[in-house]
Amino acid sequence: MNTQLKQLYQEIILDHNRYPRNYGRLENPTHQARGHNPLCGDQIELTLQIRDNVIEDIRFEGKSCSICKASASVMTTVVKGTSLEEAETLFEAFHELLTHEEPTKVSSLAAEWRDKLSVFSTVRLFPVRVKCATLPWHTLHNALKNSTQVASTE
Amino acid sequence: MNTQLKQLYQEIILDHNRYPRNYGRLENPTHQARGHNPLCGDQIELTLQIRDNVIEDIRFEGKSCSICKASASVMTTVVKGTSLEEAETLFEAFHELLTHEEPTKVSSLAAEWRDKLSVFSTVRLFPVRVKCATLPWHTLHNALKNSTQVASTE
Amino acid sequence: MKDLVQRAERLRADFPLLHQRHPSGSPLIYLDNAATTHKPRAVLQTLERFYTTTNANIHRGLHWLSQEATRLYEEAREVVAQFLQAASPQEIVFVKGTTEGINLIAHGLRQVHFQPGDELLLTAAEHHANIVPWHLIARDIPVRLRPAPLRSDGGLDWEAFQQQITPRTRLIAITAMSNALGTEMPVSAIGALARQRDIPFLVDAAQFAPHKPINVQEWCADFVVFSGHKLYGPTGIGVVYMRHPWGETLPPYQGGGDMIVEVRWDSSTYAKPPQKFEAGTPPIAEAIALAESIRYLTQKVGWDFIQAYEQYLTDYAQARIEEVPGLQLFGTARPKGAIWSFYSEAVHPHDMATFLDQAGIAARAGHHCAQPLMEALQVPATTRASLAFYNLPSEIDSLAQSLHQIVHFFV
Amino acid sequence: MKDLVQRAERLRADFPLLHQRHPSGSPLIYLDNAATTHKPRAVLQTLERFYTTTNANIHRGLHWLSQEATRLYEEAREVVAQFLQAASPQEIVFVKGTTEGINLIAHGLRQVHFQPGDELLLTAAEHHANIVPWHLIARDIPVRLRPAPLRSDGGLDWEAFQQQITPRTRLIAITAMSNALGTEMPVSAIGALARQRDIPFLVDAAQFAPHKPINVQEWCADFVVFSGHKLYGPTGIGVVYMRHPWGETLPPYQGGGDMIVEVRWDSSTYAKPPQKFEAGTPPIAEAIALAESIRYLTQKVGWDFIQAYEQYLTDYAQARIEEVPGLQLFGTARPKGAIWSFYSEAVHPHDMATFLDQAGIAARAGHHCAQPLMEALQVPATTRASLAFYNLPSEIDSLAQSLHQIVHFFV
Ligand SMILES: Cc1ncc(COP(=O)(O)O)c(C=O)c1O
Ligand SMILES: Cc1ncc(COP(=O)(O)O)c(C=O)c1O
Repeated sequence: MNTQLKQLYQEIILDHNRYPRNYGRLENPTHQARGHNPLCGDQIELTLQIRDNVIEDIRFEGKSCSICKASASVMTTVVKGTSLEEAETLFEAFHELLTHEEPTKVSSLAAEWRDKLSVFSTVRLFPVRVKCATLPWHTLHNALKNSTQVASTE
Repeated sequence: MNTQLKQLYQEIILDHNRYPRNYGRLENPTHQARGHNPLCGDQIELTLQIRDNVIEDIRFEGKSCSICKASASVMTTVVKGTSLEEAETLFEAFHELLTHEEPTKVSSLAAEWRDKLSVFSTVRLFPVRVKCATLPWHTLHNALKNSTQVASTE
Repeated sequence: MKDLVQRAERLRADFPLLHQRHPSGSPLIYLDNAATTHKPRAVLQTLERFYTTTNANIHRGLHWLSQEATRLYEEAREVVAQFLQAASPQEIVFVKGTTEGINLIAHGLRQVHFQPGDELLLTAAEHHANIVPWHLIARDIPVRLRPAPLRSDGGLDWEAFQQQITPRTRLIAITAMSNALGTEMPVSAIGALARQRDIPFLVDAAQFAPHKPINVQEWCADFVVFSGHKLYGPTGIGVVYMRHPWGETLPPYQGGGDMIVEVRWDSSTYAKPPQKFEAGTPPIAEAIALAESIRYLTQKVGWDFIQAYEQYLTDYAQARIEEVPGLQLFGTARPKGAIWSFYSEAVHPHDMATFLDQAGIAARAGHHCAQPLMEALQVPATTRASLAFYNLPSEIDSLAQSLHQIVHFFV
Repeated sequence: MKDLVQRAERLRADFPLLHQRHPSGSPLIYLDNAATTHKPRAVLQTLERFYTTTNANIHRGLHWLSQEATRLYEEAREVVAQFLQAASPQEIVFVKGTTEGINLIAHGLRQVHFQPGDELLLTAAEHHANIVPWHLIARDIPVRLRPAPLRSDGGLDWEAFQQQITPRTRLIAITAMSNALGTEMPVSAIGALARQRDIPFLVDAAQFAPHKPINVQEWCADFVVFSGHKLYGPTGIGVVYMRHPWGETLPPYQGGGDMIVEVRWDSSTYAKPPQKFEAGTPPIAEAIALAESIRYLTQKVGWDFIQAYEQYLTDYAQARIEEVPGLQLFGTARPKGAIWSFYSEAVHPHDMATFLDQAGIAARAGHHCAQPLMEALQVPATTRASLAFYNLPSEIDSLAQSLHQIVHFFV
């Protein structure tokens, strides 16, 4: 098993994959959205409780690969309790982290967030897996717009 | 100008091309047919006077290349006065002459017919021109069946 | 066995791509042959030779090059006709690929065959290429797809299939070999049944063609389609076989040069098949190179070898994959082609493919353009290893070894 | 002039086919470039390199080869987008050729745009590829073709063109350069007019593309199509440019893999453009090689040279052909591309082509897939010499000399 692969599948990702946080559905969500990557079959559904501009609670559910599942799990732990604006900032930072050669946005985040998101920086070296990691965030983005559209990373 | 080309465009073909025999239309034909080679635009129209199973008169008209025109001209001189069965035999002999490597049918024809048709034997060496020479004969074939179909050598 | 393997090793020399290394340094192990196959040198040389000595447009030219190009192109049609045991080269239409081929047929049948409410009988294992074209024509003429179920071993449920034939069944359209499972369908039996009831019969032979010889007469097929790029030929070329007189019956698909007799501003008349279906400049070099790939396959490699050796590889792969703990293997029904799909609850196919890739192994993870089948199997996707006669048992060993490691890593 | 000719002589070294001899022993003189062009070594090497190092199916694979093939294929799309000055690679759809491209557009417009009785405005010089597709859709939605006449010099009659626009004109579809005459149409002027009136505008650039640079913005074009094989690229590949949001508006053309989001038995949902229009395995190697031919053309040869030298060749050919007694020359209007059509009452074009062929000269005789134009010119066919930047004045001398001999022989 080579080093890159080890970095991609580090313990923390495997851990979130095996024991996903905030897994399941909220009973009476104020917002929700489904995400789908038709190329590989990743599917995820988000349910949220938003009040006064703050994400009070969030759950995810779905069938997906470990990168997607871990990303969704980490995402829920990160955005729970944030304002919608903060969530949007996190979305952008995460997206940049995975698609730009020299991401800058993530370093201006609070340390706790930065460390959690940075776990996924190696994904950039596996271009076909980037969509796996970003699908939960795209789905969140849609949910916040209260969009009923299915998010797709294709 | 190379030898093959000289054989193809021998004097007799050029002569029939310049001074086509039986050119024009019959007033009250008993049979007629049009022929068309859409690939090169050769077009010919035959009008015939057939009585008691004999081709009493025949004329041709149309726009076509020299090989096609000469072939039509020679054909009219050959089939005028023949029975329908003889015309059919001539059609087959001519067709074989242009498409088989070792044609046999033409040699069993009467000497006068054989000589006239043999002028076209070189056409076989120019495969894309075979259709030019056979178009009049295909058209005749159709006319004899009193077919209203447009003959096509495509 | 040893003889067969040695033969395969020698044949590998014909395929330059196989001798590459993956960027990770591992030798490349290509197990994605159902997606596309590699090209023997003979095919590449044919392309090169055509472009450097004979290149010209066909049919419309009186000059030497054009005559030569036309001759080679029409010879290719004869080679394909013989490959399929067609009655005549006139029954062979060159298209871009299987997908275009089925669309061409669907388009034609929409105009002259289907009535609203008609049914198409398919199998549950169809590739999207044999599903979506029918959805597209259904916008004009609502027709209904009736998929016959598979047994749990991936073979066709023959009883259920027969029961799905109704008086409204106006086409039977099936894949001869599932691209996701490798299982073979009872094509000749279905063909006999279709002919008995006068139902046109279409066979998607995209996966079957590289593995077993086709006989369209035995199949009683009205239409057969396959792709060049899956048959060791170039991309951009495929074949539609249309049994006479379907070529006369179906209207032209695309309009343009070479498929017409006469064009006026207000209407056109159309050429006879196959020209009628080949509008514009066709993939000339590709058709000629496809003929060479067929020659290579049937003359140099030979069906006897392909069938014997691929059978061996299929069995060998099954045994080795079954040893991996927790892997579910799909499509164990026989006869089958050298394709294996598997799934582990513990490892998503996507993760598996990434791991395999890093070990130099090109396998495919996904729905394999067969989403309805994935749904029937109740998996989001599978990992698929699809073999060719140039694969080696040692490559299967590498696959198995990697699978062991991956499963171990995730569990 | 001498510099230009020397440059052309050097460039000929890139084209292996040009150095052949005709079976008669004469050097080959290829003047049938409007039918298809030859391929520079760089393009052949790209094909070879792809098949021996990167061959794989695209989009659906997680493994290295598939990623690489996908990258090259999508890069090719970017190269084409830039070549046409398109706003985005998403506006570029790969097809089999110009003919398929126009059929794709016609099929889409039939479903979402045309009403019975609508009119299409064309020019009298259209290739069958821009006539017959409209006849085919007219079976479902009767639309009427209105060809605008040419002046006697082969240029568009601009007054008449404008007058033919009516409130029922729902598409303007024109060739940018006549393949039979070489004359250029005032594309930008027509485009401006079309945009003013909100009429979609389609340009058939099959002949224009190899001779002059295209700017779809200046043209105000909604659709532009061209073929790879006429642009020094391989057969089996062509391009449709679709201005945004036409890609969203038009329905998919063919159904199959890679153009879907979700497939169920009773319906499917479709991907975004351009994938929506690229069902099944596309001509992968061909698209990548087409990008190389564009690089070769624009970077190694260069538009400055092509335009200057071809202008020179065009003038030179006109002068030499005009010297031949009794030859009627068509399409003298400027601007024009390096294509000459001529006709002699004394020598049928078919005979002429045979004579030329025996002198090693590949020219084309026939209707050039433009039967309505031949009718307008009142000739059964013409002989056409179509030049490329690799042709030489000495080759035109040989042509003229042969023409003298032929006319002499027949008169
Ligand atoms: C102006 C024009 N349009 C369309 C075509 C058709 O191109 P293709 O045969 O590559 O589809 C051609 C070439 O034959 C052409 O010259
Ligand atoms: C069974 C089957 N049918 C159809 C296709 C489509 O072939 P293509 O993509 O070459 O059009 C494939 C391959 O993807 C296949 O496996």
